[in-house]
Amino acid sequence: MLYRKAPNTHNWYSGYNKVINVEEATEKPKISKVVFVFAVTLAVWLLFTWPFAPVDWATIIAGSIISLISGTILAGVATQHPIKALNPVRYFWAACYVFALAWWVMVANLDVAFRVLHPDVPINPGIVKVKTKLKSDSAKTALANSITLTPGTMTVDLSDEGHLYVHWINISSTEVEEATREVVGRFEWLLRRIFE
Amino acid sequence: MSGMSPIVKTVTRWVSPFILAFGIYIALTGHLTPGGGFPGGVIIAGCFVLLTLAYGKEKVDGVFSLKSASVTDSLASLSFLCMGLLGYVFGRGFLNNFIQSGFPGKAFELLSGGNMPIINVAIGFKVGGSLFVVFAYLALFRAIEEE
Amino acid sequence: MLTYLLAFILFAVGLYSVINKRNLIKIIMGIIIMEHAVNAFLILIGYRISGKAPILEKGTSVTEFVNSAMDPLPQALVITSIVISLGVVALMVALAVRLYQHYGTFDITEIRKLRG
Amino acid sequence: MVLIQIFLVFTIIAALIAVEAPSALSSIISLGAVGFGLSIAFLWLGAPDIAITQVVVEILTLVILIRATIGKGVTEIRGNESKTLLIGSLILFGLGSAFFANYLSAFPEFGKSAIDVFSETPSQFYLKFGLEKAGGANVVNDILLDFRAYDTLGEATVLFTAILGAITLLNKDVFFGEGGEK
Repeated sequence: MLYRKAPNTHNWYSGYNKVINVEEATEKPKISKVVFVFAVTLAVWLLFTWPFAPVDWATIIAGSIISLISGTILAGVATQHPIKALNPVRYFWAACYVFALAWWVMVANLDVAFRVLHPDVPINPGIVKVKTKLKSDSAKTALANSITLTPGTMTVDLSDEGHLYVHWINISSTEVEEATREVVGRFEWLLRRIFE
Repeated sequence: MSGMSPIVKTVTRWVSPFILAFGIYIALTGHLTPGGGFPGGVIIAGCFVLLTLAYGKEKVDGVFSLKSASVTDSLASLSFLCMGLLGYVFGRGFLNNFIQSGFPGKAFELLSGGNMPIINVAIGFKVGGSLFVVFAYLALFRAIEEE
Repeated sequence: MLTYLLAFILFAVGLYSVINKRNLIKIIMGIIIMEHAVNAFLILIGYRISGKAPILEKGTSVTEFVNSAMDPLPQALVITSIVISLGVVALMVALAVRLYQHYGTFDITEIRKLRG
Repeated sequence: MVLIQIFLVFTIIAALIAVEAPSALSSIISLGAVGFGLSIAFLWLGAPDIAITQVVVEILTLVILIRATIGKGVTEIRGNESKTLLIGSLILFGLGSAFFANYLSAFPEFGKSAIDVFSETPSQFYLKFGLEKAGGANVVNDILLDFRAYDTLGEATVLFTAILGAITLLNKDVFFGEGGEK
């Protein structure tokens, strides 16, 4: 029976409006969110147009208009807590984090290179489950990306209960607590100061 | 379509305003640097397509609904036509570059090119709006099919 | 001459897919490949050895620019053609999806058998 | 020049894989390889505008094709059309190649465009007076929006019509009332 009757579609366009999650869709972006997105986008715009004249008012005004469009359309999606970005302490910890991450990546690089070049190839790969105390999505994303950026470990999945599944080149323990201390511990305390 | 994992959602959230601004930048400075209305418009559409893929269409509908995409498309086409018709008003002819021949800007700057930047941005919004509409309809059709 | 022939071979691959395949999606892909081949051929016509992109930079004189820039006319035509091809691909995909909904398959021989 | 030929050979191989691959997803990804290889070739051919457009359009084409085909019974379809159609198309293809070879001899050799061969061409006019009359440094955009703006208007119309057709196909029932399938 190859012929199939079309599903009942006669009112799916009109029905579509009812499907919308009203709570999320009708949420108006607050003015602080708009201002934050406007400022960041304007800064990036000035980086785009760097090769133009040092003070070119036409470019700056056009950039302001474009940032305003971008802010009013996307402020509801782009940011959640813009007030946090005003705290200068967070930027200090973020700068610290960049250097710390560079150091850890270098150490992990040397470790993986040692394992690859060793004649016995002492690896013990597998996937471990680790736990994180971080709450916000931004912090979890930064944590997962930092783990992936470090050679030897790679985030595979992120569950809703705050568990990460990490592929690790040399498993020292399959216990959740033990693995958490080894993989997550060094990133977590800095990320909490930056994002939460 | 409930969306993807929180990592994809968060990264999409962070980069989406820059993609939109970059699309308009590509369209606006098309007369000075490589680019123009067509690639800029496709980048604008790509921003909302990315949001649709990451978040599902319900969330995007509160940001940039199908109706506002159609309105953007039509308004951009109309403004392109109006720029053409204004040529008659200035006594030159349809789609004449009347701004450039009337008050030429300094070369290699944003305000040079007469009405080229305006038409470029109009084409950008037109292409972006219409491509997003067609993608949203495809996604909608698929969601209905899956029910 | 060899470079023109390569673009022609690319066109032939797309034509083979359109004529010889039974899958609707493969046919759409053949049309996309043919569009790519035609675009590449038009750009190859406008190519000049050791030429530059047709974008004027500060400080170059116009006569120097005319002697060194690529042919801008095929590029302007192709940039239009690419975006139109995207619209046409969207139309074809919509048609294919509708046919799938109606007949339950992408196979054109089956679709041909089941009229109505 | 050799670099351009290498990229074209790469696109031909990718196109063959795209046509012959059994799985729908892998053939669509190979189609993406065709487009991206061509966009790099465009960059070497001195056409950055087209390279940008090609990359962006290719991404959207892939997204549309994957959304439309994934989860449907595409992979089961094997085999080709009938033999008579293939033979007839081969004959037509031979005729077409003969015509192409005939016209190819009339082309200027590769690496010389019409600007080098003829003394007065439209391209020379555009290159010479682009900055002066239209005001933009990018001559391709000067042609698109000033000298040949009617082309762009027609293009917008064609795009509008194609999108309108797609939308009408996708929700036929809204336009034709209930039971549009009959």
